[in-house]
Amino acid sequence: MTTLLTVDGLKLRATGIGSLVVDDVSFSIGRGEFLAVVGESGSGKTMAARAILGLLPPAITRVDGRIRLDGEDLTQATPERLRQLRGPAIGMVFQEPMVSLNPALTIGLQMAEGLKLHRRLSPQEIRDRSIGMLQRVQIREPERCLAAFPHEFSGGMRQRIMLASVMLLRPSLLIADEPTTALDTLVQREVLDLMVELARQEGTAVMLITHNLGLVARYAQRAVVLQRGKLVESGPAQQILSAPTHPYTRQLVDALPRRDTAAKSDTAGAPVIAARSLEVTFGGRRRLFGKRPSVRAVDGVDLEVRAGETVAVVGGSGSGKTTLGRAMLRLIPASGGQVLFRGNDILAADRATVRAFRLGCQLVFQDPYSSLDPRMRVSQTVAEPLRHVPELSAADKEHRVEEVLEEVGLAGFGRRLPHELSGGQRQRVAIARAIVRRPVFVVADEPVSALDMTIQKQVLTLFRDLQRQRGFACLFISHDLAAVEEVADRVIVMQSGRIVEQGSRDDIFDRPQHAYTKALLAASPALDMPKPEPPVIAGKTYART
Amino acid sequence: MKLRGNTLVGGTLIGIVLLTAAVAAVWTPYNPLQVNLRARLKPPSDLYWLGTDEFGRDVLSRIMAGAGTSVLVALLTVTFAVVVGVILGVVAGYVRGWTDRILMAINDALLAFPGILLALGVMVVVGANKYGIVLALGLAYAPSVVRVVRGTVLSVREREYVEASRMIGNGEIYSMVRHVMPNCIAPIAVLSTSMFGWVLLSESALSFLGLGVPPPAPTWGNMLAASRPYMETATWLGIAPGLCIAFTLLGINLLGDSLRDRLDPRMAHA
Amino acid sequence: MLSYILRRLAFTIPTLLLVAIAVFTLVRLIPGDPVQLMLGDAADPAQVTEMRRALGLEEPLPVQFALWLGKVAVGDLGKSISNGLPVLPLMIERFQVSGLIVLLAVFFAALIAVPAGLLAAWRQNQPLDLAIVAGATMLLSIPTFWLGLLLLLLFGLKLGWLPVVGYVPFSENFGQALLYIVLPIVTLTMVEIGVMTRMSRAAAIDVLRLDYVTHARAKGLPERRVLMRHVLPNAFAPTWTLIGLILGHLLGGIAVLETVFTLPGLGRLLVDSIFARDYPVVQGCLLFTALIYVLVNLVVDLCYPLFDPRVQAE
Amino acid sequence: DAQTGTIRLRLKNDIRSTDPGTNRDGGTDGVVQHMVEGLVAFREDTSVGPLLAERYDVSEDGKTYTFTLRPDIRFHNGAPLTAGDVVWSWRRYLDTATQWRCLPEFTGGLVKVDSIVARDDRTVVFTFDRPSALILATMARVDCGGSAITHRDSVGPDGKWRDPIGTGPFKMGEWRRGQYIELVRFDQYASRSEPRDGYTGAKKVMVDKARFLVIPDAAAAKAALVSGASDIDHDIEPEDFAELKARPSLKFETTTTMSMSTIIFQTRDKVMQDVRIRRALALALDTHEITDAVTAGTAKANNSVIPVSSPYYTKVQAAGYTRDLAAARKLLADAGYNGQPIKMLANKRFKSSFDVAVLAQAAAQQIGLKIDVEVLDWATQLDRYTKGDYQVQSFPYSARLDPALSYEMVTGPKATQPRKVWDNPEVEAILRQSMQIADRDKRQALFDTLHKRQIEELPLIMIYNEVQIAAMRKTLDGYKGWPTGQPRLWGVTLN
Ligand SMILES: Nc1ncnc2c1ncn2[C@@H]1O[C@H](COP(=O)(O)OP(=O)(O)OP(=O)(O)O)[C@@H](O)[C@H]1O
Ligand SMILES: Nc1ncnc2c1ncn2[C@@H]1O[C@H](COP(=O)(O)OP(=O)(O)OP(=O)(O)O)[C@@H](O)[C@H]1O
Ligand SMILES: [Mg+2]
Ligand SMILES: [Mg+2]
Repeated sequence: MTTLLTVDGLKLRATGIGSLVVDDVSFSIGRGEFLAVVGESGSGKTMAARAILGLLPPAITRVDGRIRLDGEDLTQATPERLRQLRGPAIGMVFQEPMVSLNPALTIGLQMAEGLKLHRRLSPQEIRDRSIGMLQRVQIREPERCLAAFPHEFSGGMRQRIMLASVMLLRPSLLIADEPTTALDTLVQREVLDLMVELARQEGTAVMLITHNLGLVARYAQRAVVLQRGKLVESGPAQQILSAPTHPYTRQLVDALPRRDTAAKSDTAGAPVIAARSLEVTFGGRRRLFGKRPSVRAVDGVDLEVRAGETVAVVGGSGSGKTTLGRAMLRLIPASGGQVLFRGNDILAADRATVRAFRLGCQLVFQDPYSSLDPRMRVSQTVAEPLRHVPELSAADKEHRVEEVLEEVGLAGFGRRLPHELSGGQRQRVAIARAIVRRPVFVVADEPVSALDMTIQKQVLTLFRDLQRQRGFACLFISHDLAAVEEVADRVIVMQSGRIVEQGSRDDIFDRPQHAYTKALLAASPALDMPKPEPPVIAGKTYART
Repeated sequence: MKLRGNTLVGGTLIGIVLLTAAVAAVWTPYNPLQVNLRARLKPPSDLYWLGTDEFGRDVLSRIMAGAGTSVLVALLTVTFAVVVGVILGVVAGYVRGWTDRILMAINDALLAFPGILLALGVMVVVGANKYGIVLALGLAYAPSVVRVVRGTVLSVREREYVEASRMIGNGEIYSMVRHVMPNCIAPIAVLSTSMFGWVLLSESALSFLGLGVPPPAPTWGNMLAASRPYMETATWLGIAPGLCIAFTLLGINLLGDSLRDRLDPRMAHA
Repeated sequence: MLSYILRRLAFTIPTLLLVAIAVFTLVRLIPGDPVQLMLGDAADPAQVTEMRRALGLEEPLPVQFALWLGKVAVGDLGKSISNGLPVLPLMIERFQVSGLIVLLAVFFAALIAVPAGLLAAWRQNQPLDLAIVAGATMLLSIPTFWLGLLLLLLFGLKLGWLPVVGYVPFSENFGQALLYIVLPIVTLTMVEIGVMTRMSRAAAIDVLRLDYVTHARAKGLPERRVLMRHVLPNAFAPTWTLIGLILGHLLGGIAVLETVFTLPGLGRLLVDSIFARDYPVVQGCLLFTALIYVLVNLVVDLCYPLFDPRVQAE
Repeated sequence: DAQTGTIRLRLKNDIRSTDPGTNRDGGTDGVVQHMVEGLVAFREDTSVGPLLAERYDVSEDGKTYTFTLRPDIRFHNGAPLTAGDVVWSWRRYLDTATQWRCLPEFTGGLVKVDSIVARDDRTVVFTFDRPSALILATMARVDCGGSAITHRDSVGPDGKWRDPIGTGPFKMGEWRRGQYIELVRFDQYASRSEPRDGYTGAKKVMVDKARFLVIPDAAAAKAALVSGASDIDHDIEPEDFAELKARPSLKFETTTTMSMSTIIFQTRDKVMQDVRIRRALALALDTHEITDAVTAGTAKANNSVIPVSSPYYTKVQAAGYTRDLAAARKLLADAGYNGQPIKMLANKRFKSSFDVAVLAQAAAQQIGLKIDVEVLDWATQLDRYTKGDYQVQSFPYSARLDPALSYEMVTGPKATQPRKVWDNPEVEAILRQSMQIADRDKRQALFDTLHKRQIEELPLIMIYNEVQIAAMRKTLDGYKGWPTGQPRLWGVTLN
């Protein structure tokens, strides 16, 4: 296996803060190799990856180190040369798919433009390939998708579209920064298989940045572990996971979510919130010519969440989970049904009731970056909900903010602005904001997708503790079945806007009834899963397990 | 650090203008109103550094004396237009519905009124003094600000962080002030600095169309308008106030840009 | 869609009504009187009254307003006091001149300013940016009448390439007509470039640092394409609003320009009428401009979804 | 050929109508008078001479005027001019619906027309209720449209004015609103035999067409003239004079007109009612210097309401104020003036108004008199003038061709006519006298008294009579200005 990329002694500094965000990191990837980069949230994974592309944000500068691709020193390359390499040589899927697609351009155009630039293809061929690739990532109606704009898709769909558009170019090095955070396990598996296939057929080297150790175990040949900007361990993936040497790695592996056997028993309280035949319909909106067909994103959902209970919503990407959560918080209009908050239908309530409802409820947005005011510092953002807690003094508030930041592992980050944070850090800011006021009901939309195992554990424990102390109700939307398994009391499985199955956690995980649930569970990668046979270098055929 | 350079140049230019205005308050080479019919239209010389105008008044002294009034009028006008415009624009864009419709109906109506007519109308009420001009031009420019701000607000209010603010239970006004307004700064900054220039000039345009701003107290705009007949024979008359306006504007723009960059979270450390 | 347009058009009525009331009161509030102006320093009070009566100016204001509005409702804007011509055809004739010049000038200005602003944003704080910003600022600080005259003297007198006064309608002689409106268009274009450049620069700066731009770069797109394809559409919205504003503003009157270039345009008609206290013309012109305004804004709003699909027409 | 056959003259504003003496302004008169003519007209020396009339006879009692028309005069439509046309035209003027500007003069203001009778085809008899020295001058007044006689087809069946069918040397061509009005030579014009003299005398048209170009902006007009897009600008701004003089392709004609540049006072104002303050200002001004500065040295200072070009302007009228700062300061002190600001209104439509205001302000500053200049648009200033609502104004008066009319313009009772600046019954009585008698010497004596009182009572400071500077291309020959300030394009050739 020849080496494709070598990163040698890479040091990146954040100019404003003055600290090194990546400190003397070295690693290499061979052709056709599948390298996993794992590590603490905020440890510099994303920055290291962007350094390879030469696309660091302005506030981050490379102070030292070499990056060689195929023997060519990228740190010395001209901008023009770098540009030529981006796309066909190095493709990167960004961590935040929600903000990486241009809102003003159709999907088709955005997919086609890389191809048009780097490969000589007829428009028809481009279209065919785009459609083919979208099909591979399981986007339904790919033809229609080509003409649609990004905002018409769910988070997971956008992530898949991003992946498709990068993989379409078949780059020699594919950097995928948390590419599956918004994908359900079925799609996740499909997407990763696709990467493996690329690696096999084209000799693509894959650098997968992920928190999901199950994925690492299942797909990666080698892994490197980062902590606070430093590379703390590297070696064959299997070995690292089974016999970690560095304390942090050990910690990571130990933090893997486990089912909390001491599940809370009393879920008998009255429901805090309940949905009755809730329906949400999108579209049917006017266009210049005619109407577009409407999408029923939530279709007659009934559900209840009691105090102190965590109800997990799982389901395919695009199945309407986010929409359900938002509709229950009255953030988007429901087209039918009721939402009862402590017995009052808040869809038809007066202002005062709605306000009381608002003060009691919180949402952790699926896309934390967009939900943070770019001009507000972390501490300001987190302190904001406390405005409505008049009984707290200014000092109390400050104290409370610090406490919460500490709890989500962001102590000392109060002065940062959202763009100065890593993906996982932003997500934690969003969580901190949601819980700082001690709400009675929280919709947490993929709240731990960008968190490494240790932090994830910390956050989940926090949820638990809060629930124990305050008895708050939580609607926990997630693709991460492991996390669900750890926190949920009850689980709801959604497909195409409908609930296909619901039941207690143990029922769902141990005795799934619906075929879809079974498939979801089966596709979930776990540490102890058998690894697919090691991918082989280009030219050899790939046999599916 | 290019940013420093901008700030420095901008700051220096504005500093010079303010200093000039301050100095002119106590001293100018000649009395800016002093007519000297024996020294009319004299080109720049060591006696009159910037020459004299058609009444033999010293151009340098008038430029100096005009600095204060010009900048003050422009500043007041822009402030008026921006404050009124931003408030109404944010309200219209954020609240939408009937408020928006009514505000925009009024706004569009006001937009149709030419500055001249407003100026004439205002002068009846306030009198032909600089506050009249401020009010008239302010009224003429505020509707543009309203439109631009409203447009920006319409897109900003859909951002998730505004939704998040509402989710927290923040009132609409608070969300508007705290989250929407600061994120509409860019177009407002551009508009207000450009407006600064327009005001300095529209004074001269009004004057050109035959409506004076309290002359003969010098302002740059007035001087520019008055110099027009002498464009070929006494070029210095127009060049001096023209350059003053240009450099003041440049200064304001540079300063405005660097201020904006400073307010901008992403540039704060760059 | 159609119903939306119709609804929007219906909303022009209150705007127009407001304009009607405001302009009617305002022009009568300001001192001065058309009859007095006509008779000058020799005015005989009795004669003034007599002539005012003949013009219907002696009626109580509400009555005058009602009479006028009644006629406006059936499309009769009355007759000019100055020259007795019906207002509507007069305005339409004048508008053709202004409209053409303004549309072309704003078009050219946008054509130059938007890419220039984009370029400046792309090279933010570098020499190219400074040069563009300085250039735009210079243009912002040149008054129309000054620039216009300069061009007139240069191309009309010194070089003798273009005629200095007059106007020929396009319907009469296309080539000639072109010669007469080149300078006004160039002048207006230059005057409007300044603010548009700055607006597009500011907006582009904001967009340039968004993740999808980085992502576009990560695809290896050349910078030109990144700018034109990814930045421009997203940065265009504020500039577009501004263009709408400028368009409306200018269509309502480019009096200064028309005066400098001796064009029989709407702006000059309005200003002349204001100075002559020619009430029917002023009222008519303002109603007309307000209407144009509203229509321009409607078109502007209808175009928004073209470059920001998230924005729906209401 | 056609090109050289068209003379192009610049107009500042479009004309208002082609109906003589009704909807009009100065520029309108200037154009319309090329197409129509009245019975009598002003001569160059501002006396009145016959035009359509061959001669006129005034009865002993001065109440009956008999006009005999010249033979062979034809209207533009070919119809011969008859006494009936005169009667028709005058009936139309005397109809209030016509809104003839000079209607008040002939319905009692000056005299009252008792009858107008066509005695035969060529004779018309006017009878008035009383005699007046000003009847013919008023008939000839340019702003009255010269009381022009037009053919009845000038008016449509609905009674509305269409196009002028007059007897003038030019007939109506094309009027492009806002752009130009073009007149065409009238080939059947019956010219008088005397040499050209004001609006009467020979009117020989040596061009095919006359085009009046509307160019509002002075700078554009200048460019048009220099580039040859226009042939003549009969009234350029004094400040452009120096520059244009340097152009080899141009030549000039200056004429002193009878319009006046003045500073008027509201004598009822708390401050200005004190004649000492008014006199202080008058003594602070160097009217010669101001005149020189404002008119680029073309005009002559004049402190009298009687124009310098008037035959009644003598040594007496030439005596005015002389600058005396010490005396001025003393007057102010005596009056107890303690620095209260005085507002002087001015406008930019008539640039001299603004210039005079600025210079007066500067002069006043030297004696410690604080004047604030407020620049208004012309309509507003005129309104304030008409209402008498001001302290001081820098005010331009239009031309009056008879001294009595000039005085009449400024004197009168403020109670009924607030615009009048000189409210003194004695003065009014003298004035009335001067209007009735025709004897020149007696009138001169009256005017001399009026002048002395004006200097003393100071209701206004007359500064100078405007000079009109006509700039024209050297290819143009035979143009001459005259005191009315109106252009005449007959007798002019283009080479
Ligand atoms: N513009 C910036 N200014 C200062 N610090 C920054 C900036 N951008 C990122 N950082 C810091 O750099 C560190 C590394 O960030 P990076 O995005 O690479 O983390 P990451 O490993 O990808 O984390 P995650 O798993 O949460 O996405 C973080 O601590 C972050 O706070
Ligand atoms: N604004 C919108 N306009 C049209 N369709 C929309 C809109 N928002 C969501 N949808 C559609 O509604 C469906 C449900 O979307 P939703 O965001 O609720 O999915 P999700 O279950 O949260 O998916 P993911 O796990 O990928 O985030 C999707 O098919 C999506 O395309
Ligand atoms: Mg990251
Ligand atoms: Mg979702």
